[in-house]
Amino acid sequence: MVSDGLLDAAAARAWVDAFVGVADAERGALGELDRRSGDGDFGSNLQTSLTRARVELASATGATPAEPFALLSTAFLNTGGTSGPLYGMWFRELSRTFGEAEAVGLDALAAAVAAGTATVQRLGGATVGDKTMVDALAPAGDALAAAAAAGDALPEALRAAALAARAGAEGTAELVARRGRASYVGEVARGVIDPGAVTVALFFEAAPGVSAS
Amino acid sequence: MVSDGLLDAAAARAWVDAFVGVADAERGALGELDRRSGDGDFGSNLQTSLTRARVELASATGATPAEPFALLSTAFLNTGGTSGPLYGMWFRELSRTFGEAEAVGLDALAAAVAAGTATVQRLGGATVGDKTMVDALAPAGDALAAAAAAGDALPEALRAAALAARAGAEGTAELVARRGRASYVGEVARGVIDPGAVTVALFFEAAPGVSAS
Amino acid sequence: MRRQFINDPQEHVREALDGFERTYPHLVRWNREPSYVARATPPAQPKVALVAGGGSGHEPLHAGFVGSGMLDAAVPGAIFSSPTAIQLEAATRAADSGRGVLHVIKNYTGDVMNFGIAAELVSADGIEVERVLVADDLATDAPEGTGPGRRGTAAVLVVEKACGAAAERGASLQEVAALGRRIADNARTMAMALASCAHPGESEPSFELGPDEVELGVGIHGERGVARVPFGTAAQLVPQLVDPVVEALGLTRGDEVIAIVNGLGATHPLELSVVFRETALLLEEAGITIARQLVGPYVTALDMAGVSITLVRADAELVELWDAPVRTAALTW
Amino acid sequence: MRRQFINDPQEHVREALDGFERTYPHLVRWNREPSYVARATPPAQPKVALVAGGGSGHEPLHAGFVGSGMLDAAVPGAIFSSPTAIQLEAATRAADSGRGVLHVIKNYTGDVMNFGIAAELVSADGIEVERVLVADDLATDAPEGTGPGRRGTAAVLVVEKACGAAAERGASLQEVAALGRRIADNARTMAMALASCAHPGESEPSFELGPDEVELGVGIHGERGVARVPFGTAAQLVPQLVDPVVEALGLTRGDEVIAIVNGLGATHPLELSVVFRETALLLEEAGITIARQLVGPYVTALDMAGVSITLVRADAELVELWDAPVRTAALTW
Ligand SMILES: Nc1ncnc2c1ncn2[C@@H]1O[C@H](COP(=O)(O)OP(=O)(O)O)[C@@H](O)[C@H]1O
Ligand SMILES: Nc1ncnc2c1ncn2[C@@H]1O[C@H](COP(=O)(O)OP(=O)(O)O)[C@@H](O)[C@H]1O
Ligand SMILES: [Mg+2]
Ligand SMILES: [Mg+2]
Ligand SMILES: [Mg+2]
Ligand SMILES: [Mg+2]
Repeated sequence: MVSDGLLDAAAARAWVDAFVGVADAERGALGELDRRSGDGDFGSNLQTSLTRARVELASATGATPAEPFALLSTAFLNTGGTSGPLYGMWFRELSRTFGEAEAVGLDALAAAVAAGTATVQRLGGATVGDKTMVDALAPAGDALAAAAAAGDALPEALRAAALAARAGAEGTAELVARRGRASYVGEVARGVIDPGAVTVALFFEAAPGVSAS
Repeated sequence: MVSDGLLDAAAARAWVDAFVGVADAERGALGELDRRSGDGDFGSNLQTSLTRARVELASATGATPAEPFALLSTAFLNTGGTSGPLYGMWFRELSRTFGEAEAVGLDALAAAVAAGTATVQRLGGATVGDKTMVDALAPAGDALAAAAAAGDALPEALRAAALAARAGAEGTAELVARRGRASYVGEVARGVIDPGAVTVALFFEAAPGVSAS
Repeated sequence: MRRQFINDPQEHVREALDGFERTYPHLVRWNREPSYVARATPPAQPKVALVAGGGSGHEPLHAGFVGSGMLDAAVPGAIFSSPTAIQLEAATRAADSGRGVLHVIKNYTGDVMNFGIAAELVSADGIEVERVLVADDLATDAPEGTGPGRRGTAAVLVVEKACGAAAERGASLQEVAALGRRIADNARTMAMALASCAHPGESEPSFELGPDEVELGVGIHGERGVARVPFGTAAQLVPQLVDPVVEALGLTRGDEVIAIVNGLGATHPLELSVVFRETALLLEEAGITIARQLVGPYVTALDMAGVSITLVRADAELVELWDAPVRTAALTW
Repeated sequence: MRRQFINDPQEHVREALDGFERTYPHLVRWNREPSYVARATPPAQPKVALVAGGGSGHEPLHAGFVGSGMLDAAVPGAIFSSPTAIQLEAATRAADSGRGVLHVIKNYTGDVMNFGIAAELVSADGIEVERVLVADDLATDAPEGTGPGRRGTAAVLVVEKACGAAAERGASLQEVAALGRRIADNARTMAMALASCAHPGESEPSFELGPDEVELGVGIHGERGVARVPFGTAAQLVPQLVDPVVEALGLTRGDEVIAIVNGLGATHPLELSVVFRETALLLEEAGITIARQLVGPYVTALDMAGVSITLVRADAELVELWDAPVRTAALTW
């Protein structure tokens, strides 16, 4: 698991399963946020991805930590909307960075998240402050990088990332969207948290050892 | 003219001109009859034919009695609806029967009308009593044939034909249409004279010497 | 409320013909007076000529089918009314290359009469004319001799395509006519509308339907159909067109057909594909093979929302003629 | 009230694709999972492959243009929304015959992103991808960098046709891409609607117009346009589409264009011909030659009543590529 400072295949799978579970439980609330700030389809886009993720994960071999992220990636890339492909590419960078390793450490995780967020920014063109998932991805990545530099243990680092992601997501309430469908509603969405960013927080909060703490 | 028992080119032309004039004057009333018993387009169909007839007649050479009927035929054949082509073919048989003759007598006229009416019946499939133009054409033709057999003079014969056509037209009021658009309204049109038959009466009434008498 | 791109309603058909000629100058030539559409280039060899015509408002029918392998001339009347005998006469004369002319006529009183007159006018000059009367619309089926008979609709396409191919190969007028009659005898159509059409320049549709009503057995002139049936899914509606046609033709397991799923004007390609799929599934289940198919707006009723389904009993000869090359505005292979 | 031939709205696109494949089995093959349409028969020689895609509801675009001389694959999303990256990836892989793949993309955020992702996914395996971004819709013109830029609409047809011809002749990926970009740079479109469209399964159109209003600058998704102008005759309306396009392209006397008069769905062929005639008269007057033209419903917005007019600056090379043989469901010559 993560006790020895490494994320192994089982831990990665547990993380992904936990995320799928909590995201599914929250999709109604997330859809409601998109109804208030975007075009309202976030919930159904998410559901499509998660349903497919369950199917994909059912045939996993459990060989590497990369695998469940790769399967999640495929599931999200199979979905329409803006969030699906961006999450899909983000998860893809995780799996690519992990490669064939049987277990990965904090350095690899920090590098993976940084690569994923860079890809999301390149493809979506959003920067921090645009009221998108990037507002949660970037601080989470920064927290991991800082923890890695400080030599922190993996569980601690994940907790820090989760807190940073949640704070970033909460902060989107005060922003006006400049990317995605939410940008068309402008001021109306001020005060509404960005569902894409919340989902990122849910992901890090589902990491092994985070919510257990 | 018709005084010597023959219809010459000038008389034929006068007949056609008189018909065009009176039919044009009556087209509003005729259209109204079709509105009550058919689909209401008889007036505008007639107008189209008469307008074109005037154009065609303007370039006539005046060489034969056949010519104005041939031009009238073309004008009517150029028109839509049911009445246009049937009148067109009726006038065509007149001009064909007259051929190149410089003047035609009662025998030729009776034969021409019989041929024209036969063509109308063949093409339209109507018989006497179907509440169509045939109800005026047939008795007019019979009157001409009877006059020819009796050795009557041409003007007399034309008067008899006009009277027969008018009586036939009036008689259509009591009939229920079995051909053409009027057949779709059935009983509703009982009491309404058939406009196509009235127009035939107008034609014979426009013959040289008829209304002058 | 319906609105159209139109200038003067009286000039609509003529302006459209002008635009059509400008669109397909390599295929067609519009004779302005009298009005008919002919091939831009006459056939290289004398052949039996095919002339079709009828009211306008059904485009691409018939002008869209003028070209090699199909029609030699198309004669458009005013919206929904027969062309005149003079137009038909002129087109027939122009199309004749010495081997006679086949008139392909949709069964409407005015069309039948005017084509008949045109045949009479040209026969005076020794031009031989035969006719094929297409009367495929089941909705207007009635015992022989009790009325004008079934209307002619989309089956005309199969007659024009197959006879066009036969003519191109040098068949005689009698052969082409016999072929056309055989096809017409073996073709039936049924149509339904979800919304009526409006005449150019008029804003009101020719009939109104309630939200749960479908007009069954509509023709192609905005006239009412023969029944109103409940609206439903494609799977519920399509059998109401296919089943009566299968029955009328007496089709049974092992038979082959050419199928036309025809849009009446405003029905979208996605819908037509869905309707064709339902048709194919029904016929599959009945063991009837769709040898060839045509799916699209080929015989329209202005902007009517609806479809017609035509089945034509097919044999190897018909399929082979169907596959022969054709090069027209609306059909090319 | 709008109604359609439809079963389950969720399955509408897939059922239509099934029907489409059944209609054109000799031309296309529908890959069910992930969903894309490919040629029934792969090209005999390795060549640059063309893949286009986008939301459904615009049929015949793009699946109707799959076939020799044009697209190798078309990737349909749900109604009015981008196909997924996985679909695009699979189509790109399937289409590649070793000489690289050109992505023809209409400029919409989702399309651009998903095509971009697909390119990234396949490039990991050494498949070379270039893209042509088509952004012709003048209505959404705005200064560089202030938004997503002009939408892509009917100009995509000219890109697909000409690039398809060049690819068929063995041009390299870079050459085909450069050609496509040059065409896209020289193409502009303007559209107007007389009535909006309704999503499959929905009875209400996406916007309502008064009897005297026309929606100017509509896109192809039922979205509102940029202005409402008074309804009028075709002669009054058409210049409002043609003039801005002529100006935006800087066309002057002596120039040549390819013109597309495109029906948005429910506009009848007679109307389209009348609109093309007005277009031709306007350009004639301006001394601009229409070298080639296409008139019909090629890029639709479901059952919207309206037209778009596209002009593409043409030269001898483009005209020659335009004339090259093509064999697809919606375009064959
Ligand atoms: N350009 C972008 N870059 C990054 N994230 C974005 C972008 N646009 C939108 N998002 C994220 O996607 C979420 C909306 O996703 P979704 O509803 O699936 O797509 P859409 O906005 O196309 O309807 C937003 O909450 C936001 O977090
Ligand atoms: N089958 C027919 N045979 C002879 N005359 C007919 C026939 N059908 C209609 N008519 C005549 O045509 C007239 C109607 O002509 P018109 O209004 O031009 O044509 P439509 O009936 O097609 O609208 C009727 O008044 C009748 O005299
Ligand atoms: Mg959304
Ligand atoms: Mg969305
Ligand atoms: Mg009438
Ligand atoms: Mg009438």
